[in-house]
Amino acid sequence: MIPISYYLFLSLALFSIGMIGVMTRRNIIIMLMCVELMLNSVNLLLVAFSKMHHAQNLGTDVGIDGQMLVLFIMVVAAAEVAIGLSIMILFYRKMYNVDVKSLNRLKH
Amino acid sequence: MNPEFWSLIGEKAALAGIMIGFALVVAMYSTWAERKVAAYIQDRRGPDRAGWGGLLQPLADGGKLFFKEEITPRHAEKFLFILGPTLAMILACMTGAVIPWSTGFEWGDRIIVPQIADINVGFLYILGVLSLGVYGIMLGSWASNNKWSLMGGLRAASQIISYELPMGIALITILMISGTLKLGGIVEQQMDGYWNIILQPIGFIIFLVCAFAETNRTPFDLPEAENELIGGYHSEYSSMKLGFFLFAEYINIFISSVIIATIYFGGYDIPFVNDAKLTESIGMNWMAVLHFLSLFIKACFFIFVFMWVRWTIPRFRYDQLMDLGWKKLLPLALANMLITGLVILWFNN
Amino acid sequence: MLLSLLILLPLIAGLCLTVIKNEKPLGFVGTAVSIYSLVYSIFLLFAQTPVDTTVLFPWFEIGGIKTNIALSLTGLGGTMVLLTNLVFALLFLYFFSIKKEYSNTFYGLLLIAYGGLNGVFLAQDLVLFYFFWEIVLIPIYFLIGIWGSKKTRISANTTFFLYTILGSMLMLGGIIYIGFQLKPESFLLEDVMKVTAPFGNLQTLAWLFLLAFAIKIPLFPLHSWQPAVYKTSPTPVTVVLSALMAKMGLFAVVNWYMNMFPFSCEMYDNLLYVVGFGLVYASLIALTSNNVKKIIAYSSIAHLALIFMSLFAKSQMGIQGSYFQMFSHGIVVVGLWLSVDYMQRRYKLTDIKSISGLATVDPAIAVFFTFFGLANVALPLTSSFIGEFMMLNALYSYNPILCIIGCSGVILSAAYTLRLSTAILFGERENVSKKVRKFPTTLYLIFGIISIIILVLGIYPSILFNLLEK
Amino acid sequence: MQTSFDYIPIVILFLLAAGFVIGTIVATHFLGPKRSTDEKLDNFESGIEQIGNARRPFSIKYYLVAILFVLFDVEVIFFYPYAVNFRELGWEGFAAVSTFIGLFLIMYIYVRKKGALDWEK
Amino acid sequence: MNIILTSALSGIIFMFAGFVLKDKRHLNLLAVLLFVAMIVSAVFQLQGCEILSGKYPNMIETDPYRVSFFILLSLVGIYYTLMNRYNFSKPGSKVSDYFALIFISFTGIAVLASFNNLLLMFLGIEILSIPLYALAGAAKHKMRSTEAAVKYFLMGSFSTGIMLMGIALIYGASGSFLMANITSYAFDFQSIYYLGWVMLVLSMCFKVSVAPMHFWAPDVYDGTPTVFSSYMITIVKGAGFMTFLTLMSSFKITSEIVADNYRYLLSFIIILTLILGNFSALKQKSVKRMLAYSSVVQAGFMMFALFQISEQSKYALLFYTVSYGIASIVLFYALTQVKKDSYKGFNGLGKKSPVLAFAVTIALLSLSGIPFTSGFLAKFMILSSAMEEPSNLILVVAALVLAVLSIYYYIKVIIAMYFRKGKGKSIKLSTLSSFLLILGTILTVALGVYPDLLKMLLNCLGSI
Repeated sequence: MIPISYYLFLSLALFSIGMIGVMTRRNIIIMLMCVELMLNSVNLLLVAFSKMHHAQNLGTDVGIDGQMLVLFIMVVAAAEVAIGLSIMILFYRKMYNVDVKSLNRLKH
Repeated sequence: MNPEFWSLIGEKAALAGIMIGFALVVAMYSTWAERKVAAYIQDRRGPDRAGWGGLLQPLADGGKLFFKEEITPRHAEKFLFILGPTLAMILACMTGAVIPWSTGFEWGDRIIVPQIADINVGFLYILGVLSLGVYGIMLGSWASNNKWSLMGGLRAASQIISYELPMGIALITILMISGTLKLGGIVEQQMDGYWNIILQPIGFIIFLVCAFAETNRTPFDLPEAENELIGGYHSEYSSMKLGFFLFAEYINIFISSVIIATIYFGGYDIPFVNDAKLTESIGMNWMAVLHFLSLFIKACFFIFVFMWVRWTIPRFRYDQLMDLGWKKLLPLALANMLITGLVILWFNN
Repeated sequence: MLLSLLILLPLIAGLCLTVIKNEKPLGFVGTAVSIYSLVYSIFLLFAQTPVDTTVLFPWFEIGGIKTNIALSLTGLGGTMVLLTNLVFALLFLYFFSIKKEYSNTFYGLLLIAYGGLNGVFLAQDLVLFYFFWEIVLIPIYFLIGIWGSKKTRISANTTFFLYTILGSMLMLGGIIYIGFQLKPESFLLEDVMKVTAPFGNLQTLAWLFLLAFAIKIPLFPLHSWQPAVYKTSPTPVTVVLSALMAKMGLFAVVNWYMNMFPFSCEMYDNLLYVVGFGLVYASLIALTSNNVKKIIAYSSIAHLALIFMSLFAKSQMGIQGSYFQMFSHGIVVVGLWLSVDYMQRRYKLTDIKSISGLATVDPAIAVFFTFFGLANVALPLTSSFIGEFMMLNALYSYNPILCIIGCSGVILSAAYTLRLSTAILFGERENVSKKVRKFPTTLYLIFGIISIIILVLGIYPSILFNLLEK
Repeated sequence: MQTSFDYIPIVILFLLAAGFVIGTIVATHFLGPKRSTDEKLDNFESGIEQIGNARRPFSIKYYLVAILFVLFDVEVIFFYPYAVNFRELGWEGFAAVSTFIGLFLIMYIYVRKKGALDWEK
Repeated sequence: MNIILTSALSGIIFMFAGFVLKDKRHLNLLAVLLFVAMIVSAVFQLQGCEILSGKYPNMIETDPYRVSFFILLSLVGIYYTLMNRYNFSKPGSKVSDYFALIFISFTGIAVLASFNNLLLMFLGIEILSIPLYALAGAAKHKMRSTEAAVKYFLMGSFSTGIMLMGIALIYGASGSFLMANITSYAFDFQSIYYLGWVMLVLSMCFKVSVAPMHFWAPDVYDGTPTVFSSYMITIVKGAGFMTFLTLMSSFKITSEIVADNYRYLLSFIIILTLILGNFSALKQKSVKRMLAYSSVVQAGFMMFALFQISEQSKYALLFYTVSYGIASIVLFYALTQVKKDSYKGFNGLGKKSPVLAFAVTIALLSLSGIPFTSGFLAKFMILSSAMEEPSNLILVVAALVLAVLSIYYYIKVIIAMYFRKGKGKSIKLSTLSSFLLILGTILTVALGVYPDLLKMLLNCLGSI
């Protein structure tokens, strides 16, 4: 049994990578992928926690909902990706790039 | 645990090696068979120079591919250009990992089941690896920096993902019947009762059509439609890289056939025979061989069907292809699933 | 119930006038409403039926603290209501005769401010008081912004608005603190007093309120918005500002601040010096300034500072004097502003040097203006004299230095008022046509009334003291 | 332990397959002749000079199909857990999934009516 | 469940309405009808007539407060729809789709109004925000709109990630998504628990555009087509705060130190929001952008409700949302009527369209918090709810002083409308528009004079 803290640190590390990626990268696609990384690190953590809680209360339903949330996160992530990509295509077709530096029309 | 563990590893490695080799051989001879079938259908002879009936032709082809010059176009993205066919081939080899080839046989004091990985999500594994296959094509086509390739890649991608939906839904009905995601379980359930083809004719048809689309076979071979797109996604490829694309296609055909046989035609089940009694009379190992042969014969039949169709039905237009996938198969699959659910519940209660 | 009429009548009339199109001038509505209210309030005040002098309804409830619609027409509040009605009546009368070109919106907004002012003086509930306190500001803001003098109206107006809003916001913070930290039964004055009185350390709170009121009065360091606004605003607004809105601040100090924080009277000696300094400072500016409106504005600052000082002089006489002076200053200032407005209109008076020798051309205005000027200086027989005398007296017994400051203010006041009237009325005739022009009859009436009130109160102040006693 | 062990064979298979494929690629790299010319290294464009870059924006339909796939596929994922437990859940579960399929169908009809699935328009 | 079902059905109806109804007026009418249907169903739910009640006990519950909140948001929605009825076709021609998106996001609000489970809260927030990403980019031919959509989407999904991490950590510590269990769990993993809360609070700050996570808001509200930024600023923000409040009410304060830290965190957020929002709004030249910043400021005020979550603060938040909603809708409507978004665009509006100018004035006064408008009482209530704690006095006073700054930029609009001369023809409003503007004004003033009207309305809804 791998201790929960390993999962915790792994997923926090992944999460931080994603977060830093969103904040520092300039390519919108990569930012989107970093967001996905964040979501998936959460999925990992949720599954780990769910397993942990289940192991603590064997024979009950405890811990099931963690995995349920994972499924929901996947759906939501898909929906977000769908809308995000649509927006990005819209953007790309106007600007011919996907650089956040081009997002400067609303600056004052 | 250690010695046991390593021996298990060794066993699985051997199985994997055998499977890859077997798949390659089958794929090679599929090319030969393809040409023979084509010739037969078109009232020609087909290859007949190399070896008896041209049996050595595939080896000659393979050798040719091996020794050809390797060309990487100047504008290509080198790494991805190589990664494309590599990925396609690796994934093609990996699809078969969860297929139960036959019942177990005795080897010394242990029983070996000829199935590389009996994971409890076998179904999803197949779907997942199949859909990964599109990456190889996409990467290769994009990396070539050739307009035809790109077109071919795009077509391949949207075609494969479009047909994956009805395929997935068609498979769900099987799941409802069998209640397990393990392929082994599905086969066992069919051994006791009816084959799924009887319970799920519509699902079978959907799956078959989708399998054609997923393997980019005629009538859905638009990604490589040579009179429109030259060679489609592999226009720029040569040497063994081209070979890998071709091999991958044939391996995919083989594996698809095996999967169709497994899911809808009872897998390694021998029809009209009580397996348990037969096992008692001829022993486990012989039974395994019989089972394997049964599965292989079924698979060969479907490989033949693949070729048969290729030389019978003309190629679709792209919009027709998409219409078929999205507008016909998808609702059909959904309806099939609902009705199946209803019927099963009705009879259960 | 009847009291709310004093607020509602002008408010409703004002709202109606504001939205009516400008084709027909309807200024007479304002006149009618104000005269009616005046008569009505006099009736209420002197009829002495105690039933009618308080109103109490539950209003709404926030977090268990009730607010009420509580109005009361007693004491200083009653007097101030009388003053408000009087001033507005005079104002509307004046415009009825002199200037009719203002649009209905102008009168409407003025009436809204009127209702609000009445509300401020009547409200006995802290939240209600705050409501009216703010609502006065809005119409005044629009009046200055739309009808003020071209050049400065936006900047001066913005400063004025933000300054006063800042004060209000501080007060709001205080109200919230009192209401929801100290948790009185309701926001009624008596309940609020009960809660805040026993608490020792309420200095922050007291400061919040004091700042709000000081900005409105305005007291010395916070006065900077005032002269510019007085200069910019159209005369009726200036009248309202100086005669009534400044009194709002003082009234709030008396009615709310001193009641809620009785301890605070003891700790503001230093503050009073600052205010006193402001008094002298304002007077000196008035003395050196040439702009007529500016002189009157600064004189107003000085007088109000004196009133504020004597309020904190901790003697009954000082407080009474302040009350009296609040009323009297209101009346006198109306006279001053109206006569300045008259001269401005007819003789293009802007500067102290722009015209002179007016006395020979228009003796009537000369007489009235001189009289108002003298009243402003607090000459005996005028009402201001009673007030100032009492205040200085009280200041002397409290702190002689403050008294000296106050006296210097009075002396300086005499200086600049005399300088003003001398320069305008007497001397060589300049920029004034020789033709003698007829002084309008209505103005005789208006200035006459003002003068009579000043005189009567100067001779027989008990009328007002009796009112204040109630 | 047990479940994670199930996947080790797949890793082995992957390693074998990858080894084989990479080995072959490397081998053919050395085996084949190398006589590259300028024309040979150009992209094939039906015999004429290459015009422009191939990687340009292409028809929006492909994107649309991809996005629709992502959405529908994720919905299909939800059927799998249901299908596995389908007998235990009985009629109630069926009703719930029917609702879900109903929503799925509604989206499908919407997309179809919007013309997103019409390749030629 | 009623509200979730009806709002989802409304969304679906609108998806297909576009194929049937070609006339935009009919679409508007349909929207109003569906809003009414939603309100009716919500009232039934308040009465206890609930479809499928008890089927999902661990997921949703009927919280009278939040259902009432939902009703009020729907009412504001009706007002919004009617007010903007000609504006929906401005960003593009797909009016029915816009409505569908709006109603689907209302489904999110409905979910948020009935969750008692973090899982469902997450879903609700996503259902609420995903349609908004699309709405932000609705004006496809305008680069500004696309840019807003990109920004909104990126930042929104980023905050979703943070929120999920927070939820996961809380789940890890408490072993449940149920709000009730989270409040009363065995205290094993304290650090993880509080880390999760901080992340959750941060992401909620993001969703309601409060500093330090507000940076996206001005750009997005500015770039989004005005009709939709009006929706986002009013109704969506209200729903966000409703969620925030519900969420924080299950925050477990175990010790004095935690309570202090909670207060410091909130104070920090509020002060930062007010300062950044106000000072940025001051230097804007465009009214739309100014309003965007001012919405950040208003959100800062709304945060005061979180200090002491009680009946009072809940009601205060409700009141604030309604009054702020009405005022903002009027203002954004005015933005669509004037030619330019800048202050100059408002020049002389008092002459050009007295009704509009009057309504805008009252709306601005309401936002400034001047008495006799509902905005004042909203501020009063929300600040007073935070006043239980004596040390908040400084915070309250600071907020009020900063509110003076906000008045400065609000009155700049008034100055432009009344004190400056403008060019151009007068603006003609239809009778219904004028009526609605007047209605908004009357509502603002009525709520400002007699705030118990809202309470009476709620009581009525609860006791039919």
